[in-house]
Amino acid sequence: MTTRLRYFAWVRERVGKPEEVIEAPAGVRTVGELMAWLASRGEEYAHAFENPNVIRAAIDQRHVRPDASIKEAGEIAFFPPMTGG
Amino acid sequence: MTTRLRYFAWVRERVGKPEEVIEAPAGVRTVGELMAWLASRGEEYAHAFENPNVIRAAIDQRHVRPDASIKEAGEIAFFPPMTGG
Amino acid sequence: MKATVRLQREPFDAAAVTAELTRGRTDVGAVVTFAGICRGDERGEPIAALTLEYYPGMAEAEIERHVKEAATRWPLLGVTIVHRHGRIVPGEDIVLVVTASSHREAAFAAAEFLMDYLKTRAPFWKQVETTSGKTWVDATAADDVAAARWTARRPGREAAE
Amino acid sequence: MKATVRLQREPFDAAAVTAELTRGRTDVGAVVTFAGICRGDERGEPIAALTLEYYPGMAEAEIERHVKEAATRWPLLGVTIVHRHGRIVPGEDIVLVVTASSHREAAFAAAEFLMDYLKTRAPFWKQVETTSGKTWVDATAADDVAAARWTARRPGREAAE
Repeated sequence: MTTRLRYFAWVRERVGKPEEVIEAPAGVRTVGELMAWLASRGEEYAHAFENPNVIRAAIDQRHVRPDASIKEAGEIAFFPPMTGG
Repeated sequence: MTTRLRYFAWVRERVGKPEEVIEAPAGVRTVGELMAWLASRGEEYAHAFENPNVIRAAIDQRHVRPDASIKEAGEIAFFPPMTGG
Repeated sequence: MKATVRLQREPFDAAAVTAELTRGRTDVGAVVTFAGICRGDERGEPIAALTLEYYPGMAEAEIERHVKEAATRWPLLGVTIVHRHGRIVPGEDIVLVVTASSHREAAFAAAEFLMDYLKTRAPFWKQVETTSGKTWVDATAADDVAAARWTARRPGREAAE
Repeated sequence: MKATVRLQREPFDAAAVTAELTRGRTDVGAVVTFAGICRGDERGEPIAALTLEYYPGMAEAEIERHVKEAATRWPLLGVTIVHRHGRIVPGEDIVLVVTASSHREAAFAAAEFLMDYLKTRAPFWKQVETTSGKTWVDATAADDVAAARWTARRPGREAAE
């Protein structure tokens, strides 16, 4: 299954790109598991996801928790806590 | 002792004048007693002060309660509950 | 803190009043503006106009005291209050409260505090003009409840204060 | 209810935006405007500018959802939100929230609710530019506490919702 990933703010800076299309292994079922798998993909990913507790995620532009299933996801985004307003 | 009285809104309309100078009897010591005495001065006053619980008072432009002493008062005002803003 | 209180018969330009408070400064992070506007109805009945009577001298003093009180409660950088009196027609502004602070919490809280006090303590009285004549607006219990929020936090204050 | 949400790079005219919401109507009795302004310092250090990054599509959707949520909680007549992105220098507006209602309580509550949500849930990220470089602003616990006020009143809501 291919999924489009998007990164924002310092997650984007650390990963080094704003978006990419990935194919996650079949065992990766949740947002939390996806972060763990991403962290294993190289130094820049390890740095971006070194503290998954502070990273927020959205599936198809809705906030989700780390235990959310990525099964139906078209687009998954990772970003730091929001600081708008 | 002479005191300047001022009336606002429907208290003014009922009394029929915006202000006057009165000489209250020596036994009239508080704002509440002054309202009772005023109510005895004629039909228009009786109407204005028929329900003293809803009338607010100020002495020298500061809100006071009915038990406030009028001894040092230069100007005493009577008016309905405020409806500004 | 920059404090401005204006009571006037004339309409005012809310945008210009708000701009005065922030122009040329970079310490303000939050500005809350409350505009109270004359509606075309009062408790369901269409109205032609409102007329506001006030107690000159006391009104200014009361409002200024409450602005000072707000400044002791919250870290404010500026407050402007404009309150009209006289005849006001539907759609026109009656009152404007502008509060400026570094952060939003103080600006919001001070604006609400000042409005609650203006509604219940500032010596203004509204009369509505309808086709059936002129009547004085009754004070509402809801406004008293709103104002009581602020004194409840300071036990021991004199009830008439 | 008239709802307008605009995300834009360009500065905006807060007065004109506010006027749009009330022009030609006489049912609005209260308008609350919140302007969030770029300060010249961030946690004590002077800054040259802020840059706001955002998630196009999600930001609009999130804000619109919260405007709808506000309209279910309070009797609102109109809401306008303008949020800038890109580079913003001290003294310029970042965000504007305008709420209109017949009565002040609803207008104040909805404006605070929307600001608390914009601060913590809308996908925007601030970066500050100082003489020592660019750094991302950390989210503050105070903003999370402020936002939690509104969910505490609706037990059972999903935490990530």
